[in-house]
Amino acid sequence: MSARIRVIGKRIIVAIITLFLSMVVSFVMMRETPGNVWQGLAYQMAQSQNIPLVMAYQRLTAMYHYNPNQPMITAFLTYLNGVIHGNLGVSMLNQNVSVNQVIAAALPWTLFVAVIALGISFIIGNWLGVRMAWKRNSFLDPLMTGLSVISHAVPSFVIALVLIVVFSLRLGWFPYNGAFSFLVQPGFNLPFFLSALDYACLPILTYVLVLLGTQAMSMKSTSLAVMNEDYVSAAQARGLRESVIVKRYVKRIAILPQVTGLALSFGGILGASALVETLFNYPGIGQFLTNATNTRDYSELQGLFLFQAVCMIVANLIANVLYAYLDPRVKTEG
Amino acid sequence: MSVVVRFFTTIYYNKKALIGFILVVFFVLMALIGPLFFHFSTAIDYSARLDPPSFAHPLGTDFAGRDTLTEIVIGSQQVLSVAFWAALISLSAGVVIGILAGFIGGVVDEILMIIINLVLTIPSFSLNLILAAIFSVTSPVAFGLLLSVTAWAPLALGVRAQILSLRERDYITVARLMGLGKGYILTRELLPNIVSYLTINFIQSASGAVQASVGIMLLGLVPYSVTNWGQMLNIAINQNGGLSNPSGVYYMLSPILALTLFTFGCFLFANGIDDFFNPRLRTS
Amino acid sequence: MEDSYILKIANLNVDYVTRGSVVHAVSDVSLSIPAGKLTAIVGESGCGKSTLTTALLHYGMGQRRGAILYQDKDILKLKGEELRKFRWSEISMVFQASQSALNPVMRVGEQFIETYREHDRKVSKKAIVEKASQLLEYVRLDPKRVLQSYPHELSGGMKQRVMIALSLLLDPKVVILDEPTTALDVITQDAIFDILLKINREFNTTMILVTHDFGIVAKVADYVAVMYAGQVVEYNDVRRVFKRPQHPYTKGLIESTPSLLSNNEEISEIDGTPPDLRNKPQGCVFHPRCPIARPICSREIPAARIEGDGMVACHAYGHPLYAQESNIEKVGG
Amino acid sequence: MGALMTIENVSMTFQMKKNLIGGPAPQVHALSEVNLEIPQGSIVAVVGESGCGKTTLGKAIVGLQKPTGGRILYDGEDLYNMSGDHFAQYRKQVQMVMQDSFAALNPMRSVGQALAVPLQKLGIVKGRKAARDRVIALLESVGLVPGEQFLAKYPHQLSGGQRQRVCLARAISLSPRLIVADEPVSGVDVSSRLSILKLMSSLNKELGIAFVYITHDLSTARYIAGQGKLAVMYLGRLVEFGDLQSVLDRPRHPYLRALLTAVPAPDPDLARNRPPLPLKDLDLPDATRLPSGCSFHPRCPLAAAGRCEQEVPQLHMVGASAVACHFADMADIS
Repeated sequence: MSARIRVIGKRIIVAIITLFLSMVVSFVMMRETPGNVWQGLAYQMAQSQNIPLVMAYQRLTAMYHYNPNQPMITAFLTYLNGVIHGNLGVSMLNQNVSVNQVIAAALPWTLFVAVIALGISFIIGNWLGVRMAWKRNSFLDPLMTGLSVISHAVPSFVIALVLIVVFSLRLGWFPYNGAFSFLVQPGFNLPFFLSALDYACLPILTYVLVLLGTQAMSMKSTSLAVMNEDYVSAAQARGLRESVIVKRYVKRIAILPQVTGLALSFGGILGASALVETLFNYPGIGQFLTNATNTRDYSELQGLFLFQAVCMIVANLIANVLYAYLDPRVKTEG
Repeated sequence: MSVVVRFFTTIYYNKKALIGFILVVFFVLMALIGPLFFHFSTAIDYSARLDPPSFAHPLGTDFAGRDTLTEIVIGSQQVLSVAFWAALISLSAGVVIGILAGFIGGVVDEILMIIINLVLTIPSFSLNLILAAIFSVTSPVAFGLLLSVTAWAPLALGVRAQILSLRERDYITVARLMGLGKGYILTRELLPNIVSYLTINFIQSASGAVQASVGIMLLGLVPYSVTNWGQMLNIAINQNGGLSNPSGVYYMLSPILALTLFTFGCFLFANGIDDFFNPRLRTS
Repeated sequence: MEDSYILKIANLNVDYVTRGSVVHAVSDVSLSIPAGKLTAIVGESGCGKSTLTTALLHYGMGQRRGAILYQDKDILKLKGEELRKFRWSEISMVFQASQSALNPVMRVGEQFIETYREHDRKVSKKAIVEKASQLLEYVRLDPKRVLQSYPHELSGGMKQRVMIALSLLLDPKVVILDEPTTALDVITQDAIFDILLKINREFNTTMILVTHDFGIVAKVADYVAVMYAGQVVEYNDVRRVFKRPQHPYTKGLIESTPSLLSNNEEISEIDGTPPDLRNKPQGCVFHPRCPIARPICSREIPAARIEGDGMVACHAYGHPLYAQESNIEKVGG
Repeated sequence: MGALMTIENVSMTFQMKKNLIGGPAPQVHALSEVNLEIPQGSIVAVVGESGCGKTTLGKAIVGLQKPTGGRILYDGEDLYNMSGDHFAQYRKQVQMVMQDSFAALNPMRSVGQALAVPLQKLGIVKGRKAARDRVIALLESVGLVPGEQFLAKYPHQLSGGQRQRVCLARAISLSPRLIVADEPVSGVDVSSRLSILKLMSSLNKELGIAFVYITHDLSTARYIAGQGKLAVMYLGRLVEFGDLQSVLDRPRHPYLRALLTAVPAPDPDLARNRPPLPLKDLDLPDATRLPSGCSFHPRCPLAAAGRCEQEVPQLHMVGASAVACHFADMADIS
């Protein structure tokens, strides 16, 4: 068996363990926290509808299949069984909507924005980073340093707010409320696609501003480190063209740690999405999460949270597998 | 040269760190002694609502005609104390767990690493949101604790990595060979080498906690407190049409400015402080 | 000797500018390298010997002044494509850290092909592989295995031999050997120098060896240049340098080398440490450590004087007091 | 003079890390059945190529790594089976000096701190003033004069030779009986190497401290251990041991002969007229797959079919020294 496959296999096992533990966490968080969510709900119901507590519990059981007397282990196994079969439960607010449907509706929007933003900042950021390392003291340096300060020091929601005020409200260049214009017909048609792109511009720009500077600066520093390596000066001495050295020596090697960083960046977008999507009123996972939190829709919360965790795990896994394939030095230990 | 003098010399020669230091000190002072000079009054004066900056109200007024500057100053106390507690708790937890994992090693390390990796994969802002909603925290300590639930993990990972690499250094081996105990090695040989890392991370954690706490407040998930910067933003955006109403823009801008200046100061200060701890960079 | 010098270095200066201070890594070096011979440049770490060799290929950092004449061309005046094509095809190099001089994410074979193609686009891959295989066999490696390997899959000694084969790929006239065996064991080192000497003889390749080890110099060099604090203090035929070193630094270095063959009773070290290259001493750079320093040494920079085919830069050279004073020092030490 | 330390049949086997998914875990035999005696106040030079186990042996002697087989006796007492008190004594009496003097000193602590604090901590001197005076005396005794000038210096402000002197001062500050010096001069400037060797030699003569000098360089070994012992190691085994003078005068083991041939002599005439390397193969075998029998047999010009690849040669007295070779007597003839 090749060493690379062993490394990847190890990663997959770790991912599965993490996945299981996240399920435990998300389950325990909702059910076993002090001031139990269900308890609170029952009290609320009893009070508002003026019914005895016991009856409130009965209604809860009927509505959400929640049974307070069920031992935790049994309840967890039921939950686990549901999750394994792809059933994340039903929204507490709207009995007709399953959490799966919510995710199915929200995910494309989040992914649409996240993938484009990640792609732009990864490609441009790395390109700029290598350039800055190779051609020292160019005009890019202060610009990218400024951008990286912004991404470190300015919270994503501030960036989002500024973009909304400037580009949408004052200049009127981009729309910001929603994911597409109500004038177009959703579906596979060009107007819809263009409108979606139009509405996605500002959210994407927000994420790019958050990611680009950091990406460029970290690429710059790894590139500088690579350029100090002997093989780069040796390549110069061998009379290789500058473009070849930059492409096959500096970029090819400096990009390796950036690939693992991709998962981190994706996590950053996911984390920021609750705020950014809410501000843009963009119907992605983040906005639904915020809404569910606001309305205390616990089953939807649980489902969305678990789904985000799965996304993170998968992103990490992909980054690690990609790394194992890109770096021939991955040989024995991962 | 005494430590204090050396600190100020280093800061003086590093202009970015100096700006950062001044900003951070400015906000800390605002939080500590500001409330002595500014008194928040609940009196409502709708005739003066959402005024632009003037001599009487340097930052303008809020939706109820109250002085925005006063709200920012009073609010800084809450924002900064949440940040302080969050940074303190997550750093302490990170240091203890990181040192346990790195210094003891073996099974302890393996178990702790599984936990750390798990926490690292949890989408932390979402978790913070949910916890804030479930627990309805009110005190700064509780809020800080809530924000630390995941924030300790990267710190622990960093501390562990530092300890692991330091542990293999020859000078640690020599100290062991001289029969100097674990306590000596930890306090005299290891800690001086990670103080710089810890300080930088304390500042960065505080900055991160401010961003997260204001973000949560912005979504309106923590009990109402009209002076909190995040709550101010929430009101500005959701209730006063701060986005669409031109006169609301000053009210919205004030907390944004305060927040950004503080995090910006933290960033500059944290980046420059390494010079102070590194003996190679000491000016003789 | 007729005009058989392949390289003529004239008044070469190399400075590095770092945060507000200037490091004079090489100062006013003039040196001629005889064709087809092996010339060793000896000195301690930080004496500028590696800086000198990077100047010969005119790559990397440093501000260079002076001239390096190679077949009537001044290397330091080459630019752009001309300079790039010059590197490796005329002068190539075996690096100090050949362990890390190969691209870690490219197979060895690709690196041979890449190097050749960058200088000559028309040659077929097959022809390059054939040539590379010949060279690898010459350095006692299995071409089939090595060409398919990534650098990390080879041992240190093997990588070093790969590097030697790579350095010969374009049939250069000069090969620079920059501490080619520092990280290797004595036995491997010996074997590698046997290979290098064979190449030197059979291909008539001029070699410039940079080292700090006088033992290796004695074994392989034809000529020796001794460097101290960025300057060449002595240059001569290897036997002359060993039998009758003229510069007190050369003498000190040879005397401080423990030997397996003698009782080492007479050996002694040189006191003090090499100077800070940002802040060199006035006069002769060696005078603070020199056992026979006189007042003039701290005032005037000694001129290079001819000694046989070579040169020495010392005030004491040819001075009647020199022999006496060095004897006194020996009794005292 | 009695034995200060006796190394009996010491073996050290490292199990390479196992992967989660199968794969055989290779073993590395860093040391195999090493027997060695270190007389009081003597100098023993341990010589061999990288990977021969000399550093592992040094680590076992100073008590850093417990051997997987055999015993190490210190004053007749088993090192890894000592009472706490005795072990604390041993910790003070056996010290180590390492190759990289920069790594051996804490970059954050000045010379004064690095030396004085342990003295106080271990109760060797009482009070700051006394510690300071002692440190100054120690620094001057290793040739760092005047000592006061070095107290406030940080490691990066010293030259390699000076740092190694500080390390020696720290080692002798506990009045040890044995110092293990692992390649102490390979990181030092050529012109200063001799002075460090001289310093160790004078510490040996004046203070009676025994030295184990670990090196790959036979010439320096000869310089420092002229009156002492020489131990030659190959692939984890001791192949020749005896008084340095007599071992070098009449080398018996074919490996040592090859090594001696390879050492360059600082004399052009001698260096050019030496015989070719008496070796069949240049490259060392893989450490995880050692050859059977005598591990030197694939490279040995004397190896005889049948015996050398089957039978491990034991160390036995041939003339004045102990040699592990089936044909040690015949080696004279070749």
